[in-house]
Amino acid sequence: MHDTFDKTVQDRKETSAGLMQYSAENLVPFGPIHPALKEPEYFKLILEGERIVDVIPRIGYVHRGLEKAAEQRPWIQNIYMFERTCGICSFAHSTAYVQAVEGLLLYKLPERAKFIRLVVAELERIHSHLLWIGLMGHWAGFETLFMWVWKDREIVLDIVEAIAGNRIHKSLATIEGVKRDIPEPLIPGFIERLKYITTRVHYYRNVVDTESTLLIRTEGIGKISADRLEQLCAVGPLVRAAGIPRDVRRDDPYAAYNDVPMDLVTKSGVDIHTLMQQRLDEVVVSVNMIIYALEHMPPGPVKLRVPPVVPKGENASHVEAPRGELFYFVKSNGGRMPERVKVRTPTLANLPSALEMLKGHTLADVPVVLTGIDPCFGCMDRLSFLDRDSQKLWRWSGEELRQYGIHHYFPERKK
Amino acid sequence: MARRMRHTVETSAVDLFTLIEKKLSPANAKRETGSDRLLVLRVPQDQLIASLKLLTEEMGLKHLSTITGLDIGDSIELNYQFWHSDRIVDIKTSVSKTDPRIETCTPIIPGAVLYEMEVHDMFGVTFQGHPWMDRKLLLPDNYPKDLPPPLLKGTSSEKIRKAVGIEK
Amino acid sequence: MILTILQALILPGIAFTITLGFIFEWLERKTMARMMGRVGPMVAGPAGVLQPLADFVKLLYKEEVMPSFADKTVFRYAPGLFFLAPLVSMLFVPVIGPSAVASFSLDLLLIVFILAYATFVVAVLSYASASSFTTVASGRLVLQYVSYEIPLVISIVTPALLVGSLSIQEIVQAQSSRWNLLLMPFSFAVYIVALLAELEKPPFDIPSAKTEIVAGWLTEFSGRALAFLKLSKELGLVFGASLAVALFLGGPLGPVPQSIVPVEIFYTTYFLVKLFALGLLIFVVRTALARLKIIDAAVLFWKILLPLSLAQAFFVLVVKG
Amino acid sequence: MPRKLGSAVPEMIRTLIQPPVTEGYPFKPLQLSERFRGKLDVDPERCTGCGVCALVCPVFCIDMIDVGTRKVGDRELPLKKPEFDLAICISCGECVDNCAFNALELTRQFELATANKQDMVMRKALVK
Repeated sequence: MHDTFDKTVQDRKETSAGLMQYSAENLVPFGPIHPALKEPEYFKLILEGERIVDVIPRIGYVHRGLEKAAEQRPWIQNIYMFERTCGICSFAHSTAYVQAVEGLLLYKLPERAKFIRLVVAELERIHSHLLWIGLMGHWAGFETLFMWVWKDREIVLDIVEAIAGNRIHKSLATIEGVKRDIPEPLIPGFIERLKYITTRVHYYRNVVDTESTLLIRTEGIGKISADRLEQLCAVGPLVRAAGIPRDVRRDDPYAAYNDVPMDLVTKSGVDIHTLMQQRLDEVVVSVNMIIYALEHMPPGPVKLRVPPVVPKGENASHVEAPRGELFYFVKSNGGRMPERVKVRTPTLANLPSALEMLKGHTLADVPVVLTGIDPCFGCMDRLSFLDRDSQKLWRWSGEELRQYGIHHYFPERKK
Repeated sequence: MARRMRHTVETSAVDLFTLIEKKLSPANAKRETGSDRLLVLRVPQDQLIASLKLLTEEMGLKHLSTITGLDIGDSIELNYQFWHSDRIVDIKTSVSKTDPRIETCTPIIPGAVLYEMEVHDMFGVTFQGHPWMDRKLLLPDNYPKDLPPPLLKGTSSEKIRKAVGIEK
Repeated sequence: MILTILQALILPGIAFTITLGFIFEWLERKTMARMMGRVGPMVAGPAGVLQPLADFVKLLYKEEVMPSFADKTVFRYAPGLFFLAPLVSMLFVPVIGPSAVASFSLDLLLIVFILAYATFVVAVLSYASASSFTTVASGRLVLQYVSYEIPLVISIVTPALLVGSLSIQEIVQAQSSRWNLLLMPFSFAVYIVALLAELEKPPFDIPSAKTEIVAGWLTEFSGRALAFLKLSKELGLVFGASLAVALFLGGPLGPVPQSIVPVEIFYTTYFLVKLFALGLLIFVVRTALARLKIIDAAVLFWKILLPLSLAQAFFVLVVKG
Repeated sequence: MPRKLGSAVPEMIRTLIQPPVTEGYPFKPLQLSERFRGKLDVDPERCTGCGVCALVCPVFCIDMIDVGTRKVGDRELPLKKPEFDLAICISCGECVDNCAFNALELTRQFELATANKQDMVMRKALVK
C-alpha cells in the first residue's frame, strides 16, 4: 500500500507543472478529499507558518462530461441530466437549460407555469442559503448554529417534496412549461410554515451579529474590493454584498420575476460577516416573493405539448441561481439532439475572487473564506469521461464512477 | 402584466445594439441573427482584443459571462458573451484548427482567466500571454498528449474512455 | 495497606475514573445533542449510556495503520504514557472522604507537572506522526499550551496561597467552613477557561479543528492507540473537573447527618453532585461558542486572563495577610 | 449590534426543553408527502407493449423484450413488453407522464436495497 501511495505522489509532482519550486515551503494539500469540503476540489496552499502565500486551484474531480454527453442525448432527456449537475441548485440548472431551448421555439410559456417556476426557484434559493449559513457555522466551529439552521431547512425541503415529489431533484421544469401544478389545498400550510422561517431567520441574524466568538471568525475575514470583484466578473450574493446591484432576477427578469415585487438586498463591503447578513436578508426577500406569488397565482394550463425537434439556431439564457448568474448557451442544428450546450456555473465565476480573498489569511480561515463564495464544485465540474454511449452499454453505472476514482489515484492498480 | 420594472437603461435597448455596432464597425464587425435580447457580432481574429478593449472601456460592458467554444468543422469559434442589464452581447471570432492560437484577454478582463483555461483544456486553443497556460484546470493528469481535446467533434467519448483507461 | 491498594484500584482510583470518563462522554454527547435539537446516542444501552464503551471496544478491534514516515517507537508507545497522566493525578484528589488515596505536602505541584508532561507527550506524539496536518496541529498545540499554562497555574496556586499549603488534601479540609469559590470567583473562572483550552474543547479546539486539519494531532492514529487517546481525553475532563471541585468547591465536604449509612456514601454523593454540575457548565459553554483562531486565543489568555488571575491572587494575599 | 458572549444560550435552553426533531427513521416509519416519487411499478394488464416509455426514458433503463406474438387481423405480429432495470431508474416520472394507457405509476416505496443486483430488474410486464 505505501509504495503505490508514494509513487502516485511522485507522479503527481511531475505531471502538474509549476509545483516543483514550492516543495521547499510547507505545502498543505487542502483536498481533494477533505472533511472541510463537501466535494473534491484540490487547492495547494503554500504556507509560511500559518499565513497563506499562494493558492493553486486544481479542480475537475467531479467532472462528468455533461457537455459532451448532452450532444448525444435528445432535448427532453437532457433536462434530467443537467438537473443533476448540482445537488443543491438543481432546479436553476433545469430552468436555465429549458429557457435557452424555449428561446429557439416560438411558443408562449403559460402564465401559471411562470409563477410555479418562480416559487420553486425561490424555495431552492432559501434551502441553498440556509444550507450555506449552517455550513458557515460548521466551518467556524459553531456546531450549534449548523444544527439549528439545518433543522429549519428541513421545513423548506418538505414543502418542495410536497410540490415536486423529491427534495432536491425536482424534475419539474420541462420545455414550455412545468410538469405538475402546485397542490391548491396545501398552499395555506406552505404560507404559514414560510412565515415561521422568517421569524427563525430574524433570530439567526441576531445570533450572527452578536455572538462574539463567531464575529471574531467572520468579521474582517475574506475582504475584497468592489471593483476587484467587478474585474474578476464575480456574480451573485458575493457581488451584491459589495454593493454592486447585479441580479438576473431584477436586471433581466425571466419566469414571473417581472410581476412579483422584489427588493434587492445589497451591503456595502465584502467580508464573511456581511456575506452571512446578505444571504439571511435574501432569504426573507425570497419568502415574501413566494407568498406574493402563491397568493396571486393566475389560473390556466401549466404545460404545452411540444414536438421533440428544435429549429436551427443559437440562444443564450441566464438565471439567478442561489450562488449567482448561471449561464447556458444552446446551439441547435434543427435535429433531435443539441449541437452544443455550454454551461458556466456561478462557482467558476466566483473562484478567482475566492482565491484572491484567501491570500494573506491563515490556514484556519481557509474553510471559512473558501465557503464564502459557497462553492458548489459539482456545479462547476461538469465534464468528465464516464458516460458510455456504445449501444450495448448505454447506461451510467456507479461501478464506473468507482473505477475512475480508484484508477485516478492509483494508475498502476489493475481493475 | 405590470410594466417591466427595470432601472432605466441609459440608451434604450435598440440603439444600444446599433451603438455597439457603429462603434465596432472600424473593426468590420458584422451583425448576425440574434434576438431582441441577444446581439451577435462577428469580429475577425486580429480585431478581437481591440474590440474587447473598446467594449469594456467605452461601452461599459464589464461583466464577461463566459467564453463559449464551438467546433464548426474546420475552425473553432469563440464566443465572448457579455451580460449588460437585460441584454446579452456575443462577440464571435474563429480560430483555425490547424493553428489554434489567439491572444489572451486577461489584461483587459482579469475574470476570464479560468474561462480561457477551460477552453484551452476542452478545445486546445492556446491563449498567448495567459499566466497558467501550462497548467490543467479540468483534464485529469493521465489525459494523453496525443489525443485531441475532448470537446472537438472528432473525439468520441469512446476514444476518451479508452485513452483514460476506463475501458479496455 | 490492602485497603489503600483497593482504593487505588477501584473506588477513587482507576475503575472509578474510567467509568466516570465514559459517563461524562455520554453526558456531553447527550446534552450537546439535546441542546441542538438532536437525539444523541440512543442505541447501545438504555438511552445510549453504553455508547462510549461500545465505541471504545469497537476501536480496539480496528486495524492499526502506521504511516510509513512516522517515528515508529514514539508512535507505538507514547499513547500509553498520555493515558496514565490523568489516572495518576486522580489519586491525589479526595473523593470518598476528606483524605485522598495518596497525598504528600507538595502534590499540587506534582499535578501541575503532570499537566505539563501530558501536553509535552501529545506534542511529541503529533510531531512523530509527521503528516502535514499533525505538524500544523503540534505547532498550534504548543502555542495554545504556552498561552493557557500560566493563568492555569496561577489560578491553581491561589487556593494554596489562601490555605497556606500545597497539598490538595489540606486545601479541601480547610474548606469545611466555607468554599474557596466565595473568596476567589475569578480564579475559578480562569481555571475553567484554561481547562477548556487544556482539553481542547470548543472554543479552544484549535489543535484538533476537524474542519481545517482533519482531526488535528489525532489524524494518524487508529485502532487501540485511538481508543486510548480518546479515552484519556475524557479522563482529562474528569480529572480537570474534580480538581476544580477539590480546590474551589470544597471537594467531598458537606453537612453529614448522623445515620447508619457509612459516611463515605455522603462524601461521594456530594463530590459527584458538584462534579456533574461543573461538567454541565462546561458542556453548556462548549455548545454555545464557536472556535477561536489560535491568535485570538493567545490574545485572550495573555491580555485578559493572565492579569485577571494575578489580580485575584493579589486580592487573596491581601485578604489573608 | 452589541457583542455578547454566548448569545445562543437562551435558545439552547428552549431547544433542550422541546422534544428533538430527529425522526427515528429505522425504528419509526417515515411520513412521506403523497407526491413522493419512489419505486416504479407497472400494471401488466394495461401495458400494451407500445414502447413509448423505452423511447422517452432519460437514462434508457427500459428494454423492450420479445414475449411471443399477437394476432392482428390475420397476421401474427411480434409482441414486445418493457423490462425495467430499477437499479438505474432515477424515478423522474417521464415514462409515467408519457404512458398513454397509464399502466405505469411511481409508488411511495423507497427501500430498494438488495443483496443481488438482479432483483432490481422488474419483469412484471413480460406477460402475453
